[in-house]
Amino acid sequence: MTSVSINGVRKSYGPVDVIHGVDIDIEDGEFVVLVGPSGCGKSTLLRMIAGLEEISGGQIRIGQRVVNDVSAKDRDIAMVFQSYALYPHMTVADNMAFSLKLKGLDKTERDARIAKAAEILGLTPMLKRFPKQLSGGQRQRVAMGRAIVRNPQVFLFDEPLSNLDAKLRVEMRSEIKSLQHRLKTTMIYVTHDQIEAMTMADKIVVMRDGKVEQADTPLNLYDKPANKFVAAFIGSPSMNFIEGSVRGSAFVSNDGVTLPLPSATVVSDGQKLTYGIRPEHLALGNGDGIPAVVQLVEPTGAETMVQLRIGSSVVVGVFRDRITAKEGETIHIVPDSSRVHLFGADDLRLA
Amino acid sequence: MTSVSINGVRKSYGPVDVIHGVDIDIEDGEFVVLVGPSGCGKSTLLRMIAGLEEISGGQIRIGQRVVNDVSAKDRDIAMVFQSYALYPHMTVADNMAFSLKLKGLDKTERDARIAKAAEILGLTPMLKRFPKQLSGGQRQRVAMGRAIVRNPQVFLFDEPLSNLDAKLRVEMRSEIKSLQHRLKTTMIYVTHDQIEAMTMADKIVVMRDGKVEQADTPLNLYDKPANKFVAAFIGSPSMNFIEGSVRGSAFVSNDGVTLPLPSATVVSDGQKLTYGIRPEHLALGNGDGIPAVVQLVEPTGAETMVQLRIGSSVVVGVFRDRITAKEGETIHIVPDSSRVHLFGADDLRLA
Amino acid sequence: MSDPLAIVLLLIVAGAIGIPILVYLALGAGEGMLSLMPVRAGQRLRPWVWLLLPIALAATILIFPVIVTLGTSLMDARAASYIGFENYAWAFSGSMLGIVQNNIIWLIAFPIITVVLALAAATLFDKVKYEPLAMTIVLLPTAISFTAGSVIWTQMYSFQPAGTPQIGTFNAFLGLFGMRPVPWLIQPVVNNLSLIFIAVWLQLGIATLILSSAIKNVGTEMIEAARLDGAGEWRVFFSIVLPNILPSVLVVLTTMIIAALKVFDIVYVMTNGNFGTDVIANRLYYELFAASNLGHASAIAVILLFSALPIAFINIFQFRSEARS
Amino acid sequence: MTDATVQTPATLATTGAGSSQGKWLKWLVHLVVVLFIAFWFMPILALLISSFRPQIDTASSGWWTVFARPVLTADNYLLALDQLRVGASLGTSLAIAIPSTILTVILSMIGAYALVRMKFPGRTALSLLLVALLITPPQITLVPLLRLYNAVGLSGTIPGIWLYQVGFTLPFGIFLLRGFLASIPQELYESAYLDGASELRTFVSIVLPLSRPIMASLGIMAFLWSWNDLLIPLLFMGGSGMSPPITVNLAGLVAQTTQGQGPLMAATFLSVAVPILLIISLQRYFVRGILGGAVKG
Amino acid sequence: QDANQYRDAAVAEAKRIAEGIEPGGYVEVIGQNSGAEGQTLQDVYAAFSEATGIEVRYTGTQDITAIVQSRIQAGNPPNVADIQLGEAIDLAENGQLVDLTAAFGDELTANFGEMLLETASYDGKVFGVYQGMNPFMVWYNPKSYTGPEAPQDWQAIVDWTNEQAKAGNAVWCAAQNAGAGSGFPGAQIVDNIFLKKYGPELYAQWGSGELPWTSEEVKWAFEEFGRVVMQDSHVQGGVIGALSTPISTGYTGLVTDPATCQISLWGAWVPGLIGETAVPGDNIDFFRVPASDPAFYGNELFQSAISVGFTDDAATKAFLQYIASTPAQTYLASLNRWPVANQNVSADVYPSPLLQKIASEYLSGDVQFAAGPNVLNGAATGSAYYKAIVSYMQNPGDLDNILAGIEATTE
Ligand SMILES: Nc1ncnc2c1ncn2[C@@H]1O[C@H](COP(=O)(O)OP(=O)(O)OP(=O)(O)O)[C@@H](O)[C@H]1O
Ligand SMILES: Nc1ncnc2c1ncn2[C@@H]1O[C@H](COP(=O)(O)OP(=O)(O)OP(=O)(O)O)[C@@H](O)[C@H]1O
Ligand SMILES: [Mg+2]
Ligand SMILES: [Mg+2]
Repeated sequence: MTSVSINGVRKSYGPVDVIHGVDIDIEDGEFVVLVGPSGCGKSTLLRMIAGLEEISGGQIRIGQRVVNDVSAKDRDIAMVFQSYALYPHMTVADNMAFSLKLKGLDKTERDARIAKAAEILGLTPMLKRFPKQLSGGQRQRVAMGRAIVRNPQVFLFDEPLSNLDAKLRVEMRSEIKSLQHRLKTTMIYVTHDQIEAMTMADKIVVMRDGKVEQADTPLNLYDKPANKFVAAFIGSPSMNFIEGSVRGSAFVSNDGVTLPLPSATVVSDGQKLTYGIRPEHLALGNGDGIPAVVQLVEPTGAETMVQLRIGSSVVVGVFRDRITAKEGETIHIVPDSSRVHLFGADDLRLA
Repeated sequence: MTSVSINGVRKSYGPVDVIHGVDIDIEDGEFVVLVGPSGCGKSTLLRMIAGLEEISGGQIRIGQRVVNDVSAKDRDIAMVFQSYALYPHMTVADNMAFSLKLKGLDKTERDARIAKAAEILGLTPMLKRFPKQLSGGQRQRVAMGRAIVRNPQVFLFDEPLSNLDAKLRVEMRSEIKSLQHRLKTTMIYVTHDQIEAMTMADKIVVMRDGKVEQADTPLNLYDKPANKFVAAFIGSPSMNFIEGSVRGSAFVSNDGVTLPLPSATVVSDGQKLTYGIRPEHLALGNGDGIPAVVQLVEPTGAETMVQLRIGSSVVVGVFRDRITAKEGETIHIVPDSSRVHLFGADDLRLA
Repeated sequence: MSDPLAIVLLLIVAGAIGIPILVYLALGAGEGMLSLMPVRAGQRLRPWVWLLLPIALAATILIFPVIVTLGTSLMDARAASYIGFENYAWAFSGSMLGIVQNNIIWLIAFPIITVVLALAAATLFDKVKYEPLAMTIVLLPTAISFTAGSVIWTQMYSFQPAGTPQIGTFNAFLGLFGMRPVPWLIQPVVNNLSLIFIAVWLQLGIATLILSSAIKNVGTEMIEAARLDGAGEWRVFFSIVLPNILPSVLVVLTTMIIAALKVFDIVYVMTNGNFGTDVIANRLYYELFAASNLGHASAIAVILLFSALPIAFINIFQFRSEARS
Repeated sequence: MTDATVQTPATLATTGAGSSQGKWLKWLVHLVVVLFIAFWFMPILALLISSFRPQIDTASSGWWTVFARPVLTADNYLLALDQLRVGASLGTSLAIAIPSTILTVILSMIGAYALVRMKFPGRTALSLLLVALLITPPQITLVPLLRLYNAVGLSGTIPGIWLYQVGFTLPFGIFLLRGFLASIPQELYESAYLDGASELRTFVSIVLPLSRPIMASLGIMAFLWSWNDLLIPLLFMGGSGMSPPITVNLAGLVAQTTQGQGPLMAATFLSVAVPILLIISLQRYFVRGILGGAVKG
Repeated sequence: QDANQYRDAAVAEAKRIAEGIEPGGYVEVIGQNSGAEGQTLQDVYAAFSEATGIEVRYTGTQDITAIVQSRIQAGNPPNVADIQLGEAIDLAENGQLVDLTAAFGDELTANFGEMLLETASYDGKVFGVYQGMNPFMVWYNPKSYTGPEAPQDWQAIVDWTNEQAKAGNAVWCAAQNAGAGSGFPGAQIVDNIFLKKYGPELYAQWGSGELPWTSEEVKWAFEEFGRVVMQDSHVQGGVIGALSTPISTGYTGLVTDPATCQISLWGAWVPGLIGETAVPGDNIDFFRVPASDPAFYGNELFQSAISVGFTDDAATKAFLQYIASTPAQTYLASLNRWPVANQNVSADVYPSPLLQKIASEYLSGDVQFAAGPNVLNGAATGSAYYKAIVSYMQNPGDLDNILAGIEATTE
């Protein structure tokens, strides 16, 4: 009923094309996360779905209805703006109450819903304040609250948690998920947080320069990125790429380092390839493995990120262990060959 | 020379006290990261350092000089605002050029610096645009650019990367670090990103409700959090806490689950304690270990977060492995007893 | 011809470029001086450095005459001897009362009509592509001098008895529907409203201009958020746009209330207060220039000044609340 | 020019209001606007048409009859051009109005900026006084100021008129601008300070450009008031060798008894030409959302 | 060519008058005439400047009262102003005007009629001179006029008016709407009615305040105005129409085809108001105002501003002397604007036959000018008078109150 389907949608600002034909199908009750580099058109796409931006080409359907010509207020969509867009002349409570008043809900019902949302968002002591009197994260939570008090057909979230601390973010994440379980509302969610994307999404859509690069379940994206761009984009730190070619059953990088290939690869000898291995799939070897020169060690507490030079390529490894090696020392690493990705000259992943 | 020292600084907005006496000492060239829950007063503190907010009490010194009465423009501080605060009537290039013009730099020098910053920030194609024609992340990068083209005594960053994607953020992070290495400028940096905090900081200051809870190096904070709050705040997902008491050489939770204690703990039998263990320090047991009921499995690609019930407590574990267990199944986990934290009834960490 | 032209050019250059540069330099010098002082002292003095010129100018052009007027309001017709509050006693008696009544009609009708129309115009114009044209047209009356305005409106309101061809536009229009012509400027009540309408015609442009620039400054995203919240155009206007431009509405309202209090030209030129349309400022003019009674005129002026105080206080509330938030 | 064209945003109504109901509404808006401006323009149209009609027709039939029987003549314009002495009078008018306008805008900005941005004891009192001064009837200022001007030798000079007009409009100007300045996000001032801008520099580089729409409004108003002011130039120019301003000549045409009103109407249109040019040329400053993209919140 | 000759004479006269006065400097003159009329005056003044080297800075404005009053109060009056006689008398009373007696010598008596001189003097001292001089008359359109030919008896007009009214023709054009001056045409009709019923003495007493506004005589004049002119069936547009019609277009009805009225009693400027459609002798002509009392048929009232000097300096006096002189006024007459006041100007000088006719009928022969409220009222009373006309037209029944109201302003 409230599926959203986007067909060949394009958008240009004057001469600048920012969306070049996007197709996405979102099922009723699905949780879709949009990711992509800054400026790739995520907010623009959300705004077009919401009806705030004229569609330069293509079609957007919500449920059965083509909504290209339906005005924003009739689409029954709640959106959290990246820039919050709070009503500065209303208190926090009034900001949240506004849409409810318009729906004609009575005061008791409104107050109950607002109290509930404020509770979830930790805004209860601030209900009487004006947006100006809030911190950045508090404002963002008000923007969030304004959306969740409603009961819309579709939720659009544009980086709704970007200004929250990690702890709060984890809480909010599970609140949003439980909201979605409860209401079964279709949600489209833009985020830059990998964990958010991976844990919340039913489907992640990876965009780049106004085009969809891949749309799939989180784990499929992680495990089988369609191309180098997606492979690099999903996962942080990014996947390491090493250029080289196949020599027999192993991969030899351009500067002569030999790396293991997954067992069941169908590649022809001599083929030019890009070898991709995620930082978390490098293990420390006990003397064996590939020698790598330590360039930078960054402990994050739980893990340690190490920048290494293998031949002339720089790769990053993330290890659970505390690395004590200093800059310039050589350590040995072992790539998990079952987790290696290979990309052809056209950047596409080899099946 | 450009050390910053904050002594007993307080701030109230009318009747609302938001900073209740903060002391922080920042050495020349130090990189200090401020973290704390949303609304704890980080932005306010930065604004006081910058001279934008009247100081209700206490003293701020930059270098040798008490700056309580020095106006913002004479402090030679660059700040990236949480809300960007771009000049809407200037192009991106002009936004960055403004401070340089005020310094009297000539056009060639200005253009060079702007080109450099734009290059780093990926803004080169947008130099001629106005802020309203940019995406959220692009705006944030302009705000960043405005700060880095200058060569101030102190940098203040208020969540400068919150709207950037993971990949870009990693790049920016290393740019900021190399900037700091090059310029040796004192930097105070607010972030909600744990990795950012851990990898960039010389010192992390954890704030809560307008007070400093702990200030130490990243690893010390991670390894030896002064209290439960800091322990929970640093690290994501948060540390797991289980209430219970000491029985002999082991810890027994309130609902009777026995957990191992670190070898060299000085606790008295029967003492009421909180047992803290980080999610990443739980390992899967091969049949042995503590039985735990799976409640929720969230794969993030690199790792899998699992919500588990041990007795009546809910704990989270983060495992490198893909967990295939379904909700309701029981698995066995092994806490790394060398990484266990114990907190007394006063929430302070036991030495 | 070249000589006066040179003078004109010189004056324009001196006034429009020279003086602003001097003002800038003076401010710069002031700021320079402030920067030599201790910060606190500088901060205390700074407002006065900035306000020096505006205050000096207002003091000379407005405050000084007002003080003189306060004095002469206690003196006789020729400002020769002190007579206490006699002029005020006169002002609150007899013929002045009917006049005050008219001002009250102005005071109620004029600001309300103007603000409502201006809000409507500013909002609607904002939605059409030919806004510049529309704006120019509502501003045109302001550009037409009053003298010419009187000619126009005499034409519009012109009246011929029923049965004869009407030259006046409004009466001719009424005639189309078989209605009797109305002596717009003569029939009591109607005539006050007719005069008020002229004032609305003249001032609407300015009110619309102010409100329009305020409306344009209301954040687009905030309005979009309201639309998503399900607000229709009316609701967006009343709940989002209006509260956000309230300061400007207050500015317009205040300006119009004050204009209603001191309305003069229209009444003077159109009816000179005949047919029961007299207003305070017209009486002031009469006392000052026709009757040469400086005392009476000054008393009227002082009463006008005091009548503006409540409006001033309302504005202060607004300023305060702006400062707070 | 460039920035205005780049910034021209979609008008609000066009976004997303495309449903059949929306279309209907859109047409309604057009209808209302067109009817409204037609009605507002009608008196001027009447004047315009009358200015091309012979006096005898104007006196005996309504202006609209021209559509049925178009008898038009440019005589009125020839007469008016002859009598207005457009050249010299226009010069005087401009010499009065241009500096008055610019000075009014600048000094109002300075005053408003200080009142909005600086906190000092007496601020409230000053604001109160400001509004109260708005009501000062111009008539009572004439004699005291003439005296003052005589004493200091300003009478009969154009700068004296600037002084008067600027001083008289200043309270309104400050009053109008302060509301706008209060709406500029605080953070913009702050980033300017941090960038090392002095108060003055912030004012010039940030506040002035951001206030362009409202300054243009004030400018238009100040110009129109100055342009149409009769009494002040007449009174304060006394004895000056310059031609009277064009509007004084224009007003004179109404009074004269030998030509009827035709030339007056023609002259009106001639004298409105300059203000219209001004209004049109300042229109481009009226853009939506000058503050757009500045801050989030 | 003729004009040049008159101009030369004026220049010569100015030279003569200004002998011994140093050239340079200027005389500031504020007058009521602007536009083409102001230009005409300035042409005459230019001759003075040419001869003497003294610049004349002339400004014409409707706001003259406010300006002159303000500048006097501010102690900065212009050198010369053309103001209403009543106002001038008030100023003379206050000693603010320059005494011109000595400057003029007996030239004045030679140039101006007795009445004019008398009104321009206060306390035996001459304080001003007249330039233009407008008498009043009954205007009609020879093509459509159906009334008695140049009647001398007011009653003839009254009877004819009534007769025409019965036939459904309103014969009068009497528009009164002149904005701030609304009602003044009516006031001048009342003045005419009064003068031609009660004679110049009583008329002068009325003007000087000796005869109260509440007197029977004044009341009668108002009522006669109401009876004869301001009846819905007598005046074009009815009373309300007359009140709302602007004077600038209100007299065109005389010459339109078909004409909408037949006569109007007003000043010499009526053809000018009508504009170029009025062709003197063809569709517009006049006869003198008939009298209720035949004894006073020869008395006429006039309308004129008076030029007064505020500064006691040679240039000012020379200028005033110049504008009063016969050559200057002859030159002014030759410019064909309006009748001039100097009685030595020959009627032939006027190019227009209409002005010639006015000049010869009024400025020579048996006409005696009389001064009453029309010229003697001060600003306050004058303004009250005009307003009273308007009120009376609306509420004829309220006449006593209305007259008492004017009387109150004379104190
Ligand atoms: N004008 C004000 N009046 C009252 N309280 C205010 C005002 N401005 C801020 N506060 C409160 O001060 C506290 C500190 O705000 P601050 O902006 O410093 O928080 P923060 O640590 O930066 O939070 P965030 O991470 O959400 O940006 C908040 O609780 C906020 O609500
Ligand atoms: N008014 C405009 N004129 C021209 N280009 C614009 C305009 N608005 C946005 N853009 C461009 O469109 C592109 C897409 O913007 P959008 O806001 O959708 O990006 P985004 O994916 O949301 O990025 P972010 O993650 O940084 O918020 C950007 O490159 C931006 O610069
Ligand atoms: Mg975005
Ligand atoms: Mg903050």
